[in-house]
Amino acid sequence: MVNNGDTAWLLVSAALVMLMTPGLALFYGGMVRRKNVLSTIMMSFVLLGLIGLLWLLYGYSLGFGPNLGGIIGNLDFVGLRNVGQSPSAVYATTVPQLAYMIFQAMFAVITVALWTGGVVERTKFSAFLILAVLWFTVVYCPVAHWVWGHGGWLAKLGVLDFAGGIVVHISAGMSALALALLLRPRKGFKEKEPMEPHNIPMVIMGTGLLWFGWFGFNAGSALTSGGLASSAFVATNASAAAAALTWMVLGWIHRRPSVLGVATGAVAGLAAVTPAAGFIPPLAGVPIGIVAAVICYYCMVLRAKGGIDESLDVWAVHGMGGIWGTLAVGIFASVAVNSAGANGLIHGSGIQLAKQLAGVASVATFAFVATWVLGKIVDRIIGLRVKEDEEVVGLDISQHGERAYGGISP
Amino acid sequence: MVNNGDTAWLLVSAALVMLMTPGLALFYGGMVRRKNVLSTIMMSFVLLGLIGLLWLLYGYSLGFGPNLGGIIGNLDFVGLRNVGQSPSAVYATTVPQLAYMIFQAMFAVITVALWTGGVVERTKFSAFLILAVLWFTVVYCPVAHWVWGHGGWLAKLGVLDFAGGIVVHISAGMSALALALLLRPRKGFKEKEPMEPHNIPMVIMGTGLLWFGWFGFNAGSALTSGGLASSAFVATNASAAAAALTWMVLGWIHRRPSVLGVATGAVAGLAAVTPAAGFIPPLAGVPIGIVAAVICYYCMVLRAKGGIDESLDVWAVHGMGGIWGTLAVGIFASVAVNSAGANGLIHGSGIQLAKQLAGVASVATFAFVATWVLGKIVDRIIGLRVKEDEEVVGLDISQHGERAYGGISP
Amino acid sequence: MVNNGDTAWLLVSAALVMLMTPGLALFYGGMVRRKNVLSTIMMSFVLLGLIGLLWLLYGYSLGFGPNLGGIIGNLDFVGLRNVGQSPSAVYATTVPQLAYMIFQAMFAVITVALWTGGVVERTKFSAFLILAVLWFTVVYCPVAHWVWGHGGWLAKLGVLDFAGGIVVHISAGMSALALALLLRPRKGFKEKEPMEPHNIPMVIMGTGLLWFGWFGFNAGSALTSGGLASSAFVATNASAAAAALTWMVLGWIHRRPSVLGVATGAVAGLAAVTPAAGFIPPLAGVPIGIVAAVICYYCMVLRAKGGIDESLDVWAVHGMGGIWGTLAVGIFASVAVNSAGANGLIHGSGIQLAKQLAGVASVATFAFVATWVLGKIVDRIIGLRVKEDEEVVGLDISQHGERAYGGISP
Amino acid sequence: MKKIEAIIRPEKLEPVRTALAEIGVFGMTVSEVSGRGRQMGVALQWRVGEYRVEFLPKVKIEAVVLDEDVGKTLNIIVRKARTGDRGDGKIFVLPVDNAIRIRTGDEGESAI
Amino acid sequence: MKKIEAIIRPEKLEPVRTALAEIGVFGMTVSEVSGRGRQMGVALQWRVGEYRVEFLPKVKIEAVVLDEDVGKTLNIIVRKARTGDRGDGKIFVLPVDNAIRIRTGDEGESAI
Amino acid sequence: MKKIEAIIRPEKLEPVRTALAEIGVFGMTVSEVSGRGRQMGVALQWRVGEYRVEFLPKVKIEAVVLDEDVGKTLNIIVRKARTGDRGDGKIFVLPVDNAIRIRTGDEGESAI
Ligand SMILES: Nc1ncnc2c1ncn2[C@@H]1O[C@H](COP(=O)(O)OP(=O)(O)O)[C@@H](O)[C@H]1O
Ligand SMILES: Nc1ncnc2c1ncn2[C@@H]1O[C@H](COP(=O)(O)OP(=O)(O)O)[C@@H](O)[C@H]1O
Ligand SMILES: Nc1ncnc2c1ncn2[C@@H]1O[C@H](COP(=O)(O)OP(=O)(O)O)[C@@H](O)[C@H]1O
Repeated sequence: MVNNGDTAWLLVSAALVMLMTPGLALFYGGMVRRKNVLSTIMMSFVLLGLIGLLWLLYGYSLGFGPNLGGIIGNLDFVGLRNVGQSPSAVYATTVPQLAYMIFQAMFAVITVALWTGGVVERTKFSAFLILAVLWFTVVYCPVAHWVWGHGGWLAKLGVLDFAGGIVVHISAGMSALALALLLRPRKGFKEKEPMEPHNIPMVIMGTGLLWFGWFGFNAGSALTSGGLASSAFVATNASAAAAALTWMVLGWIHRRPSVLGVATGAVAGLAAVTPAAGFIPPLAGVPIGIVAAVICYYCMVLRAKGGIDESLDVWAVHGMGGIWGTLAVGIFASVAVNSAGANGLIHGSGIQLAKQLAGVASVATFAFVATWVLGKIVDRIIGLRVKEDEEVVGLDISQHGERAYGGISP
Repeated sequence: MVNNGDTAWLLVSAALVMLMTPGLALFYGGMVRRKNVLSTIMMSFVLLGLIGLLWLLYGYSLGFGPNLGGIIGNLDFVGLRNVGQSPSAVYATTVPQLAYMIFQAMFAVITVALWTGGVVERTKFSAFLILAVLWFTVVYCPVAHWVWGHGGWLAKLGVLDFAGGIVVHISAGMSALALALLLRPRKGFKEKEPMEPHNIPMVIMGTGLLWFGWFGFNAGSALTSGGLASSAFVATNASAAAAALTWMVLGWIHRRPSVLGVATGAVAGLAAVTPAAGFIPPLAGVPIGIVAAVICYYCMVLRAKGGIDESLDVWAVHGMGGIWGTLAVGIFASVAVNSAGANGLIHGSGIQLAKQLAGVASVATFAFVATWVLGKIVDRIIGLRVKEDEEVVGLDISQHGERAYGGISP
Repeated sequence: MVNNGDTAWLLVSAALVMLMTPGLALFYGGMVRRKNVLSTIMMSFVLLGLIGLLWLLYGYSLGFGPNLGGIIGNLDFVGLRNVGQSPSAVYATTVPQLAYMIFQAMFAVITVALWTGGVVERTKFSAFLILAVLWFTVVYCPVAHWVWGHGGWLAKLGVLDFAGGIVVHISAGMSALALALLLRPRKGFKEKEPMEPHNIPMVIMGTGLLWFGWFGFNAGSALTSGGLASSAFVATNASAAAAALTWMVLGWIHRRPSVLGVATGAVAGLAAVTPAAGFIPPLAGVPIGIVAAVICYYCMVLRAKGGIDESLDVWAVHGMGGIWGTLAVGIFASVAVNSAGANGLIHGSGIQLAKQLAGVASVATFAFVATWVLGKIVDRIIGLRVKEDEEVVGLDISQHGERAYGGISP
Repeated sequence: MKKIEAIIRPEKLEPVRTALAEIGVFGMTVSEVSGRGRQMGVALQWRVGEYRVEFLPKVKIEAVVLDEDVGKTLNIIVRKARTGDRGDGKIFVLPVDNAIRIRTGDEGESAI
Repeated sequence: MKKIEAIIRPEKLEPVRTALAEIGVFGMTVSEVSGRGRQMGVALQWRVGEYRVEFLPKVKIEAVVLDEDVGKTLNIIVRKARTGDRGDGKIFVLPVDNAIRIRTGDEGESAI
Repeated sequence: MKKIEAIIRPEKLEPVRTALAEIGVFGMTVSEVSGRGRQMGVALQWRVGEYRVEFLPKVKIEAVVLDEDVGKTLNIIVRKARTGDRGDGKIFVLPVDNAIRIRTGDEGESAI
C-alpha cells in the first residue's frame, strides 16, 4: 500500500539527491583553473541527461530487475516495463515503485559524476561520454545489484551498505584512481606549476548544496519517513560536522585553518557515514567523521607525495572515506537502531566486520580493474586525452567552444 | 479532510517552485553582459515581492475564486477572505486551501519572471513594474482561470494542462515575443556586436536550481503525494534528460557540444513536459523531450535569422516548447495513468488533440495580442525603453545605481 | 505516536534550515570586499561543524533537557542520551525526538552565524571560534530554554515566539551590536573609504536560499504538517514580499530602486515575521513586513549616522526586525489561527503585548550585556582583532592562507 | 615606431577597432582599466546610503604603429571614440626603441 | 610631458589618490596588476598542501603630467605609498611625445 | 634603462618567468590583457549560433631593465615564449627616463 507520508519523503529525497549533481559540478568547478571550469562542470551536469536517460531505458532493470544468479538484474524492467504507481514487492514497499526507481536514478547519476574529479582538465569529451556509458553499464549497474538488488550476492552474504558507501563512494573512488593512472598527470603537474583553484566561493556553494542534498541521500535511504530516517539524518550531520572540524584542525596544525579544508572535511565525513547512517546509533557519526577526516587527509598527502595526479582526490575522499565508513558499520552497527541491520563489534559481534571487509575488498578490486580495462579500451579506440595544445588552451574552448566568463565587452 | 502527507508534499513543492525564481534570475543573469546582470536578476527577483503580494490581495481570487461566466474568478477570495486552513471544496481537497493558494502564488511569480528574458538589457525599470502589474492582472489571472479555475471555459472544454504548459509557458513565451517586437533590438544587435554571456557557471547554477524546483512544479501539481506525483516526477526527469542530450547532439552536429546548450535543452525539455507530466506514461517524457529540443533549437535559429532580438529566447524555448508539450498531451495521454485525464492519439482518440489545439491557439493568440496592447499603452505613457546612453552605460548603473562586481578596492 | 507525514515535513524543514547557513555565507560574503570573502563565508560555514557538533554533545540538553528552575535544561540529554526514534513527551509529540533535536540544531547554527555579520573583515579567526563556543553556551542555550524549553521562565510567563524572533533574531542582533562596539570600526570606515560589495549576484543567490530555507524555519516550526504549517508558510511569504517592496520604495524615494535593497528588505520581512508566523492570520504578514522594512531601513540609517561599524547591519535588520515582529505577535495574534497562541490587541486583549514586551526587553538586555562581557574576556585573553597589516592584506590570506579567486594562471 | 595608448569608453572599443581595421591597423592589445579625470566618479548605492566610486571603467588600447601611421591612427580614434561629454578619454603617444615579433624573431618595423 | 607609472600596494591607492588630488593631479588611469620582485611570493594552501604564488597583487597608476609637475608627483607617491617593507613598489618615468584629449581634440600640454 | 613590454601567450608566463629568474631578472609586473593581430579571433558558441571574439587572452609582462641586460632579456623571452604559430606575441622596448624604488627612495639604476 502506498503511504503518502513516505512517498512525500522519498520524492523530496530524490529531488535532493538530484541537486547534488549540480552541487558537485560547482564543488569541482571551483577547484580547477579558469580555463577548464565549464569542461569540469559539464562532465557532471551532462550526466543528469545521459545517465538519467539510460537508467530509465535499462539501468534500473540491470540493477533492480529480478535477479540473475546474484550478478545482475534481468530485463523485466527495461523501459520501465512493470514499473508503475504501485509499490514493488521487494523494495520500498510503501511507496510507488516509480518513486523508488527515480530515487535510485539520482544515485547512478552522481556516482558517475563523482569519479570525473579524478580526470578533469585533460579528458577528451567524446571519450568521456563513451567511457561514462560503459562504466555505468559494466561497473555501476552490476555493483548496485550485488549490494542492493534483491538476491544480489553481496546482499545475500549480509554486507550492509545503507546509502552507498560501497556502491557509490568506493566504486567511484577506485575508478577515479584507475583512470588518473591511465591518463597520467596534467601538463605542469610534475613541474609543480601552481594550479590554483579559480573560485573558492563556488566550491563552498557546491559543498552547501552537497550537504543539503545528502540528507536526501542518507535519510532518504530509509525509504520511509519516521524514526529510521530521523536517525540516519542525525548521524549524517554528526559525521559531517565532526569531519569538517577535524580537517580544519589538521590543516591548522600544519599551516592555517583552511576554508577549502573545512569543505573537504565535510564531504569526507558525509561520504564516510553514508554506508552506516541507518545502522548506527546517531552519535556514532562523530567518531566516524573524525576518523574519516584523519584517514582522508593523510591519504591525500600520500597521493600527492606519490606524484599521482588524481586531480580532485576522489580516491582519497570518497574511496578511502567510503572504505572506512563501510568497515565502521561492522564496528558501530546495532540492531536496536535498525532491526534490518546487524550488531557490530561494539555491540558484541565481529562477524559483520568480516562481511563488510569482504564487500569492500571485492568491490574495490572489481571497480579498479574493470575501470582500468574500460579506460584502456576507450583510450585505444579514440584516445582518452586531449591534444597537448588543447590542454594548454583549456578544455572550455577546445572541447566546448565556450568560455566561462566573458571577456572585454561593450 | 487535511491529509498531512499530501500537505507536506504540497508545501515542499511550493517552496521548490519559489526557488525557481532566484534560479531563473541566475539563469538569465549569467547570459547577459556584465553591465546588465543586476538589472536582469532584479526583473525576476522583485516579482517575488510584487506578484507575491498581489496574488494574496486579489490574484488568487481572480484566478481561483468562484467562477464568473467561465472568464474570471469573483472577489470572494480577495485578501484571503474565505481562504483558510481547511481544504477548498473544489481544488486540492486534501490540503489546506492556504497551501494550494501559496503553491499557485509561486506559479504566478515565475510566469511573469519568465517573459523578462525577452526584454532584458533595455527595459526601463519603472515601466517594467507597471507592465508586470498589468500583465499579471489582465493576462495571467484570466488565463489561469480559464484553464485551471473551477468552471473556466477552457477547463470546461476539456483542455488539459497539468502544470502550466499553457498557463505558464505559452503565455510567457508569446508575451516575450510581443514585447521584444515592441521594444526593438538592443543597441548593437543589428551590427552583430558580440553579446557574450558574462558568466556561464552562473547559468548552470540557475539551471540546476530550475531543474530541482521543477519537481515541485510538475510533481507538486498532482496536489497529492503518491502514485501520480511519482509518475509526473519521472516523466519530468525523463523529458529534461532527453532534451538536454538532444540539444547537445544538435549543437555538436553544427559545431561542438556546448555547455550552454545542455542547459538550454534541459529547460526546453522541462517546459515541454510541464502540461503533460501527470497525464502520460512516464517514458513518454523521452519522445516529448527529444522533439522539444529539436523544435526549440530550430525555432531559436529561426528567431535569430529573423533578426528579432527576443534576447534570451523565451518564445523559442517556453512558447514553442509549451505548445509542443500541450499538443503532446493529445498524443500520449492515457487514463490508465490519470483517471482525471484523457486518452490521446496513441491510446485511441483524436478528440483530445483537437481540444489541446483549441487551448493552444486561443491562449497563444490572446497572450500575444493582449501583451502587445498593454506594452503599447505603457510605452505611450512613460516609455518602455531606457535612453540610449543609459543602455550604453548599462542598466545596473542607470536603473539601479549599483554595479554587480566591485571595482578596484583597497 | 510517530506520524510519517509530520516527520517528512520536519525532516525537510531541518534540511531547509541547514541550507540557510550556506545561504547566509553567500549573503554576507557578497557584501564584503574581495580580500575578505573567504573569511566571511568561513565564519558562517564552520559553524555547521562547530555548533552542529556541540548541539549533539550538550546544547540540546541545555536547551531542551528537563528544566532546572526555569533557567536551563539539565544534562539528561547530553550526548543524545534519552533522545531516540520515539517522540518526546513534551515537544513535537508526533515526530521522533531525533528529528526535533536536529531541527533545533539548525537554528542554533544559524543564530551564531547571524551575528558574524557585525564583526566581519577584522575578527581574528581563533578568537572567533572561542567566542562562538562561549556565546552558544552562555547565551543561546539558556535563551532557547527560557523561551522554548518546557518550563522555561519566559515560556511560563506566556511569551510567544513561534520560530525564533527572540531566540534567534533579537539575540543575534543585539550581540552583533555589542561586538561591533567592542571591536571598533574597520580601518578606513571613519575615513569613509568606499567598501564596495564585491559581488552582488552572490548576495542575491544567498537571499534566494535564505528565503527558500525560511519556509522550513517558520512553517517547519508548526512541527506538524497541515493547516498551521500552511498558515505560517503564507504569512512568511507575505511579510517577505511586502518588506522587499517597501524597502525598494524607500530606496527609490531617496535615490534609485536598489537590488541590494530588495534583498535586504526581504530578509528584514522574513526576520520580523518569524516570531509571529504561526500565531497571526496570514494576511497580517503584510503590515508586519511593511513596518519591518520602515523600521529596519531607518535604523540602518541611524546606525550609519552614529558612526558605528556594525558592518552588515545585523542589529538593524535582525535585532530591530525581531523586536518589531515579537511585539507584533501582541498586536495581530489570534487564537482562531492557533489555539496554542493568544489574542493580541486587534483581537481584543492588550495583555499579550505586555508579555511580549517583557520577553523582548529581558532577552535584548541579556544578550547585549552577556555578549559584551564574553567579548571583553576573549579580547583580554587573546585579542579579538587581527593586526593592522593583517586587516590591510585581508583576512582570507592572513587568517586562512587562501584567496578566493585565483590570480593569473596558465 | 610609436606606441599609441588610448584610454576610451568601453562601449567605444568596437567602433574604434573596426575603423582601425579599415585603415590596416590590426595589431593591438587591450585591457580593462579604471580612470579618473574631469569626469566625476559615480555615486553608487549601498543598502541605505551611497558611496562614491572615484574610478570609472575605461578601456586602454595599446598599439605600436609605424611613424607614418601615427597621424591617421590618432585621427580615427578621436573620431570614433568621441561623444563630446566629459570622460571621453585621452590618447598618449610614446616613443618606441624597438619591436620584436616573437614568432619569427623579426626586429624593428617589420615586426609590427 | 612625462608618463609616470607607479606600481604600488593596492591599499595605498586611496591615500596616493587623495594626496595627488591635493596638488592638482587629478587625471590618472589605474589597473590591477600582479608583481614580482624582492618581496617573495606567498604560500597559499590547498586542501592538504600548499603552493607558491609568485605574483602578488599590485595596483598600477599611470598618469601623464607636465614636466614641471614630475618632481612633486614622484615625491607624493613615494611618501604616501611607502611602508618600508619589501614590496612597496617602483615608479618609472617615461617620455611622452604627445597627448590628445579625445573630447576636444586638443593636443599637447593642454590636453592633460 | 629600458622598459620591456612583452605580450605573450598566458601559458608561456611560467617558462619565461623561470628563465628570466635564472639570468637574474626578477622584477616584473604582469597583467592579463586581450590581444588582436594576425592570429584571428576565435568563434565561440551561443545556444544555437556562434559569435566571434576578436580579442584573445594574452599576458603582458613589463620589466624595466638595465641597458646592458636588454639583449639577453629579449633573447630569453623570444626563446621561451615561441611556439611558431600565429599569436606568439610581440616585445616592445621603450626608453625610460628614471626609476624610483618607493621603499627606499633610491633613484636611477640602483632602483631596479
Ligand atoms: N593625466 C592623465 N594621465 C593618465 N590618464 C588620464 C589622465 N587624464 C585623464 N586620463 C584618463 O582619461 C579618462 C578620461 O579623462 P577625463 O578627464 O575624465 O575626461 P576628458 O578627457 O573627456 O576631459 C580618465 O578616466 C583617465 O582614465
Ligand atoms: N624591474 C622591474 N620592472 C617592472 N616592475 C617591477 C620591477 N621590479 C619590481 N617591479 C614591481 O614592483 C613591485 C615591488 O617590487 P619589490 O622588489 O618586491 O619591492 P621593493 O621595490 O620594495 O624592493 C613588484 O611586485 C613589481 O610589480
Ligand atoms: N602593433 C601592435 N601593437 C600592440 N600589440 C600588438 C601589436 N601587434 C600585435 N600585438 C599583440 O601581440 C599579440 C600577437 O600578435 P599576432 O599578430 O596575433 O601574432 P604574431 O605576432 O605571432 O604574428 C596580439 O594578440 C596583440 O596582443
